[in-house]
Amino acid sequence: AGWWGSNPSSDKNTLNYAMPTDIQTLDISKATDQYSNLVLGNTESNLLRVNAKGEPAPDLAKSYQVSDDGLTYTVELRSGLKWSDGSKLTAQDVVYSWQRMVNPKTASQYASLASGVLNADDIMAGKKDVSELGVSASGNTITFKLDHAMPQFKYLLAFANFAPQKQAYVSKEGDKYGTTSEKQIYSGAYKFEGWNGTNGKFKMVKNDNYWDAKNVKTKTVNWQVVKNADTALKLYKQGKIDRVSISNSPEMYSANKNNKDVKSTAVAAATYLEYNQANNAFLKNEKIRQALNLATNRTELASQATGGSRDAAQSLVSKGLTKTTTGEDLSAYVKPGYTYDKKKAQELFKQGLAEVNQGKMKVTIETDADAVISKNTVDYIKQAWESTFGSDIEVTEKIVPFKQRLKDSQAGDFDIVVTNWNGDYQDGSTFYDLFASKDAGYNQGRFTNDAYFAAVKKAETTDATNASARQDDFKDAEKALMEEANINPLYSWKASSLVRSNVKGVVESPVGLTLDLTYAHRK
Amino acid sequence: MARYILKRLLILVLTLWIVVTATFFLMQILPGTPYNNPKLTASAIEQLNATYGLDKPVIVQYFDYIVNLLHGDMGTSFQYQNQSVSMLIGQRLPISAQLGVQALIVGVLIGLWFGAVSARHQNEKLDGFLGVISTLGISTPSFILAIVLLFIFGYQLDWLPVSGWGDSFSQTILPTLALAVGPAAITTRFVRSEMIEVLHSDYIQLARAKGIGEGQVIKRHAYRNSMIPILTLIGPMTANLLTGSTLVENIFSVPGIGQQFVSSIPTKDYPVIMGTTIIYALMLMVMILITDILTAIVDPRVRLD
Amino acid sequence: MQAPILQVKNLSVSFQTYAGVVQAIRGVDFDLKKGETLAIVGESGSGKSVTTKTLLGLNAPNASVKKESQILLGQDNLASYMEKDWDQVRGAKIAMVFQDPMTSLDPTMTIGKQIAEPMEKHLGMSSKESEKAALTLMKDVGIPDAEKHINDYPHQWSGGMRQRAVIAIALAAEPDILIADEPTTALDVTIQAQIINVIKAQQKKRDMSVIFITHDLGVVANVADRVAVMYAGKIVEKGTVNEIFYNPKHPYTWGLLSSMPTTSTALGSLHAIPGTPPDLLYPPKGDAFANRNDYALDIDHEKQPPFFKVSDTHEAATWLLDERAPKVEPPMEIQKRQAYWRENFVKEG
Amino acid sequence: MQNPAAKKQVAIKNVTLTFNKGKKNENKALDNVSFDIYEGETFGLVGESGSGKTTLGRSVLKLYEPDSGSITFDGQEITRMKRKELGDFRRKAQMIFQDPQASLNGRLTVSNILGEGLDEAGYPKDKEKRRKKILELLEMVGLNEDHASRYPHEFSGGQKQRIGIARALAVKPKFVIADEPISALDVSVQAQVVNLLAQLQKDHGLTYLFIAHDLAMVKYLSDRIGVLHWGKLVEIGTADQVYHHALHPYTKSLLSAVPEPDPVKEKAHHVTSYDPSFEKDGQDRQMVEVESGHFVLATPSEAEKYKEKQNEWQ
Amino acid sequence: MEASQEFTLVGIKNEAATEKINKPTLTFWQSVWHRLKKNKLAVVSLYFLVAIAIFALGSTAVLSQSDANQFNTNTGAKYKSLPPKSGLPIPFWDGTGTVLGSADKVDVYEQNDVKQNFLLGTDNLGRSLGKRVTVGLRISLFVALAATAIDLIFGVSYGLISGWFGGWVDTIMQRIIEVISAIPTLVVVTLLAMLFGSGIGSIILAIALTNWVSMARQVRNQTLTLKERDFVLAAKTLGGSGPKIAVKHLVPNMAGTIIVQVMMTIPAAIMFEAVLSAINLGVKAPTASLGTLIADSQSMLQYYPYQILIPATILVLVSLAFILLGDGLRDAFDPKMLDE
Ligand SMILES: Nc1ncnc2c1ncn2[C@@H]1O[C@H](COP(=O)(O)OP(=O)(O)OP(=O)(O)O)[C@@H](O)[C@H]1O
Ligand SMILES: Nc1ncnc2c1ncn2[C@@H]1O[C@H](COP(=O)(O)OP(=O)(O)OP(=O)(O)O)[C@@H](O)[C@H]1O
Ligand SMILES: [Mg+2]
Ligand SMILES: [Mg+2]
Repeated sequence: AGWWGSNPSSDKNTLNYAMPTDIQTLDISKATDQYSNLVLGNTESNLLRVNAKGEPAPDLAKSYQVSDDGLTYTVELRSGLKWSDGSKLTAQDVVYSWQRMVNPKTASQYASLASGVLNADDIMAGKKDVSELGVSASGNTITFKLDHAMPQFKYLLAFANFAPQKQAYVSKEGDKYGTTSEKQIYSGAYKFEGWNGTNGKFKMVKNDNYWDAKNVKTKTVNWQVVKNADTALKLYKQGKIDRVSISNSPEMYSANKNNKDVKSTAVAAATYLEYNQANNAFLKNEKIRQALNLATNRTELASQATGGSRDAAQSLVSKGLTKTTTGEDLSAYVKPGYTYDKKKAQELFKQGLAEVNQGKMKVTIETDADAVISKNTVDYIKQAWESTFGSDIEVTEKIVPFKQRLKDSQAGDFDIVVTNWNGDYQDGSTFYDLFASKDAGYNQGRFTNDAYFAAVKKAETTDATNASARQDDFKDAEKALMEEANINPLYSWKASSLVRSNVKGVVESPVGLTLDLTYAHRK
Repeated sequence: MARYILKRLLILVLTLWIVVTATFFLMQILPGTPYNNPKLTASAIEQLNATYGLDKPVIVQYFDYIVNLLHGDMGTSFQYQNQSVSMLIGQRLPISAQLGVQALIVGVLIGLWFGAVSARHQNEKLDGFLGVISTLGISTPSFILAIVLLFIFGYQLDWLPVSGWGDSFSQTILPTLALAVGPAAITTRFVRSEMIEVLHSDYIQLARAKGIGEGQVIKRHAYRNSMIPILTLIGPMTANLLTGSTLVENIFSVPGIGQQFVSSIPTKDYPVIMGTTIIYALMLMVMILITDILTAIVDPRVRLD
Repeated sequence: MQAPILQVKNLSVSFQTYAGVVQAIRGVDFDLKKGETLAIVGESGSGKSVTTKTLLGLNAPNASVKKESQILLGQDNLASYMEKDWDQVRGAKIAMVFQDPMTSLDPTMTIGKQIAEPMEKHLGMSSKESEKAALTLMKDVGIPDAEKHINDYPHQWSGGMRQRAVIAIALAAEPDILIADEPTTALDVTIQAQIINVIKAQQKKRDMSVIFITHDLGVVANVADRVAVMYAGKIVEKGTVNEIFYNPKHPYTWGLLSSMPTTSTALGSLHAIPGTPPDLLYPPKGDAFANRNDYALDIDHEKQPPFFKVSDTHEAATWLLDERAPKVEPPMEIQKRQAYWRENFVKEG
Repeated sequence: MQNPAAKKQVAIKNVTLTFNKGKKNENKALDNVSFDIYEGETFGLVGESGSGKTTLGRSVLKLYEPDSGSITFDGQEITRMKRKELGDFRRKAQMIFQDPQASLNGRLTVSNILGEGLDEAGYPKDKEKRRKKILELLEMVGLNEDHASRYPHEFSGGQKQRIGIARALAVKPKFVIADEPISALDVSVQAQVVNLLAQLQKDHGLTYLFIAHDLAMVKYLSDRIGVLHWGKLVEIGTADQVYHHALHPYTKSLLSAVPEPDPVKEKAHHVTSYDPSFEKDGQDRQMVEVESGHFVLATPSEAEKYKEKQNEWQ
Repeated sequence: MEASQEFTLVGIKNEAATEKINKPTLTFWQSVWHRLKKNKLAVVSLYFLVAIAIFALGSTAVLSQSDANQFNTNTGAKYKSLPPKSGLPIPFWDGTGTVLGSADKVDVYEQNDVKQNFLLGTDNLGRSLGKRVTVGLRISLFVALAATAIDLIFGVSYGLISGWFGGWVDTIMQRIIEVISAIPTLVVVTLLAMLFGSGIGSIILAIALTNWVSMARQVRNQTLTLKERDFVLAAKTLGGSGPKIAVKHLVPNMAGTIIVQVMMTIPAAIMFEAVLSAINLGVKAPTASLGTLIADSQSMLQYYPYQILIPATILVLVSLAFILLGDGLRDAFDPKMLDE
């Protein structure tokens, strides 16, 4: 190391980071990918900001109140807020951003997140005007009116896509809005600079107009796009970047997991198999599904196929998403007891096959081709099941591009599909709502499980404002899910990274803004 | 000459139109929507389709596309929201072009040198050695070579930077090398056989009979005659470079057009796919046209008509 | 008598090929005097080209010249020359005109430059001088409007014109010897006549010696002072042009002369040499011509004949000239020619 | 020499043929050519390279389509032949090619090459019969059984040419076009082939269109000779008429350029040069019969001059 | 008296001998083989390819495709990524390697308590790399040969038709070729592969559809020259029909061109299969081809280089052999050296 420049890992004023893909847009309403959101999250501020404890705390907001029925949120802005160009940041900017998000003309792919705010769905469908959205400003106060209680709503107030936008600026830039770092103004701790729309080197520079600028210690955060994970690792080892993910491949994880800089954080993501219970005769059979679940050795899977870079699943909800009222990890609290039992699996499978009476079970398992791990996973499952059930089963792998998998899943055009679900906020419902009913958008296997549906419904309605009752509802839901073997949870994600030990104050979250550098600095 | 070029340009435009049409309709058959978000609902997709005009009949979309294309507008990327395809390509093309041109120049120069040496030492050890080397160069796909170079010079020896573009010239060395080996190998083989043929020709015999010395014979007569046909190779080599660069750019994280093409395939970002295809086809055809014109300029026998 | 300017003694050349060793030239002797034209005739593959290319050291890389071969140009033995020595000879002392004018010129260089090249090299001319000299030379070999065409490229010219250009190149450095290897075979008879005239005129003007290779006896009759007849890598008969045409001694020469119809040959009376030439990969042990020779003696099939002297200037390699050999009647056509010989030449001599 | 009662085998009338018509490199290879070939004769065709000899020969065999004019064979117009008639015609008219190397498919053995002709002639497939027939053909051209299983590249030029002749003879043709059959051959074997052609004509009553560069050979072999220049026939006559009493300046120049293997004559030889520019003076020229059977391309006034000259000789 | 007997006139002793050919008869293929033999590299390549072919074919009897996908799902990481072990003390082939995360060289087999020796090691799921490479080679060769066969049939027919008919038929057919070759092959191949979905069939089709162009071009050019050759005219004057002449005269005389072209197409197809795999359009997992083996182990380069270097080397060697053989054949078929 050191051949190509000095070691930057000791400069107190700067931090250096890398991201694995290009940024796609700086349009606040349109950003969908993790890294555009990462940039926006660090350069734009929202009403709230998730703190190190995982709780939304006031940022642009001075304070906020929730009505008892959970249907009205009232937020008061700090005074004297400014955009990076020096202009005033007002409550109207917040309202505009929400309106812009749901405006069909904007064509935001994330518009549905606002669903639940009064009239949002109708506006998105073009039935009502944006001005009728349940978000309004008066003076320094913004009022949100909801259709129904949404325990997760406070997280939306911290969500990058809802950060304030200045209408005058947006309309001035028109088509060019958010296409380069020059075509955006910033309300966060940093201003974004040096991005021309496609390049891979840019930086965040301290925003002196940020309300809390005096507590922002870092002057510059340098960023570069490094697509090759091995390259990024090398850059870390050369001291050129301060953080690098090692979960990219099982080998990379194994090779570095003992490094003293390793830091693992939860990721609100889980991988599970969906069984198509609508049109596959075998998978309609509960015994067969149970047998398949029992034949899945999740610990071995996590170790062999992911090399330990993922944790074996114990429930649908991912590990580390959020805590229960007693401070326990939700996933540990709700776990229904998935096990590996080869004998019982074989037994159940025999019975199931007899019930179906269509001879050998031929089944296709579909996944997308994005990562080595996905491929390893289906290879493992195929081998595991075939070695458990012998010639009674024939598993075919179908590895398709991401888009194709999405389409097949949504159209129900699959037997078994490997689904990776990334939660949107730190609440169990981000997982349980997936299968809220037989026709719920993400119940792609189209299963019916009345006990489960009832439990989830209860959590969203009766118990919406009662946290401890809700977590018990979730526990019931998990149990119902396991009993009927509607899905097969495989593993829960975690992000393992090497992190420069002299960098302090970074806030990492399992969802949303995964890396918050607002108060990050080098010691 | 002017008429010829005009005629060729007309054919070029016609071919381009067929290419555009073919890819456009091919795109329509491909599965999936161009939106990236798994969280989109069916109604939201409908909404989006309406916004992007994807709900119109295909034929109307096609004509819209052609009309826009004639105005130099290749549409807006789905993946890079709001970014116009022309801008995306405009920013990335120079990078790929630099890489491609560097590789082509390095490759062709090496090839000319090796080929000439090989031909002059025909059937000697050196010739055999260069022959094996160049064959090896042809039989190694550039992405495998890229991986090997990366492994040796990047990871093991730590001599050269392993990724990126635009910070230092040293970053361009490995990707250029990975791409240059193909052209170098092809040129070597071609120059060798061409030169051997020329050295056996009657006019070289006559030149030798003049007594101007073997060096002069080679310099004044053999070189030029065996170099001219190399021009015809540039077209196909450009095509190979385009293919190779997509993967090589990916491996070395070069933010070029090839990398973008590869990433636009799984996301079905078809404005980008189409734009890239058009640009590729255009570059290829222009390259062939240029080499044809160059050939006519340097070779007195060739007349354009 | 004048000493010859070139003497070839016992020249043997063989080629290494995939199939084996081809003994293309098997002991050739001849000499060339100043200002004379020696014609070499013989059928395809008999070694005419190899012989002359050897004189310029231009043989293919797979050729090897036997050690005892001698090519004496003045005092120098060219047969022992190394590659670098040849440059003094080529173009300057011996120059060559090749058979096919369509392919003999560099297609990418102007004709003027190609003519000027040997002048610059051997006569030390500047490029200006050489251009002027090239122009003069072009006029000499009968290129009309030379000024207009000096910067033309070869493809713009017809075959006859190109052959003139090739001749101009050969003459450029004022060589002592000009070798013309079938310079007219690829051309029409009318153009052939013109080219022959050009060569003859230039030879006279420059007092050059010419080796003229052809397989057309008509051309030989026109250009030659002396003639060497080759067969299967050897010279079988040599003599002055009249001796060869009117008093030939070798049955192969007989065959050649009588297989060409003249305007008066009646249908059905044309003599044909039977069979095909030998394969030089497997040279026969006796006379190579024996198994096509109606006049072959038993010994011809066993032993190669030596040269027998007919006159000071005339030799032939055939056992028929041995005193032990039976008298034979040559073909009718030859008898006619010999009659003409006796009438017109013997008396004078 | 010419027997007026003899039957016309081939009649060529006003044939014009243009290559690459309408393109930049348009080339009028034949321009209003007319002449007849009588049964049993040898018609010699001479002219410089590119004058259209090959084109003419191939047109007669229906390998090229003329733009205008007619070619009849045995009274039948060949351009209008139907499939079956064409099959018959193919068997009656055959060709011998200039380059013996190129005219034989190097991938076939001699017996296969000859067999192809037999197939087309509908010869029975019986193996033994076929072998005998092939042997017969080989012997006809002076080759033997040994050669039947060999490939063309193993033969010398003269032998190859004789194989080509045997192939043509396999279908028992009546009319043979020999397109420079000897110009690629060595002097010593040219006579073999020429003698063979003469012999075959005698034995089988063949009619020849003999195309050659070598005027001496043409004279030796032909009954009548036509001289072609730039796609136009400039002179036709018996061999003697054309040779000894050439009238057209082109014919004269051509004859004067032919070298003779006779040093005394040759050294005194004078070549007449020919200025072709008058051919392009725009005047209309027709074939004029200056003497029985002797035609020259001329304007009426030129014709008068030619006739005068003709009379002088007589 | 002996001497006078020698001088008796005997003429041509043996009539037949005048036309006798001394050389032994060599068929076209014999003479090609004869010349090919002079090119050592080509001969070595030929033997190598024959060996590879025998190996690939022979292995089908003992090793099925699914055998190569087998591994034990319940042994944790025990069999994962074992280095090649020959059982002999050969460096780099003795089962020693570093365990990820440490720098020491150890006998990984011993450490993991593995009794079996894997000649080429195992992959990241613990599957035998030897088996996977064997099957991969088989599949890659199959893909290449099948694609080339389609190519051959289609390209040759296309070229023959275009060249033989000439005129406007030729013009149109050539324009089509021009359009196709104006689109870079990668674009065509990816679009096609996306259209057909991944899998052996579609890869074969995608490769074949892009590669036939150069075959068609070559065949057309050959047809154009050959159809003017005298022996074709001779066949015409004998009354042969178009297709008959094509089969009997044209194709055999193009054999050299076609074979050389095939020798170039096969490695191109093998490489394209690999390129397709590298962008996830390769054969269906878990089936291995050389391409997927290379693509899938790209991330392994730093950790277990043998996993990518072994299939890559085999791919390069096979391509190399085909190209060298092609070179040899081209010289062996050289018309300048043939027929004389
Ligand atoms: N490079 C070579 N390798 C092998 N054999 C050769 C080579 N060059 C010439 N020969 C052989 O040498 C012999 C003499 O060839 P040469 O060219 O001198 O004949 P030639 O008399 O000039 O014939 P032509 O009239 O055809 O020009 C021939 O048998 C020929 O095959
Ligand atoms: N297939 C063809 N396409 C275009 N032009 C042709 C073709 N064949 C011949 N020509 C041209 O037609 C003219 C007559 O050619 P042809 O071959 O008939 O002459 P030739 O008298 O046989 O000449 P040679 O003595 O050289 O054989 C020439 O200018 C030639 O270039
Ligand atoms: Mg010669
Ligand atoms: Mg001709």
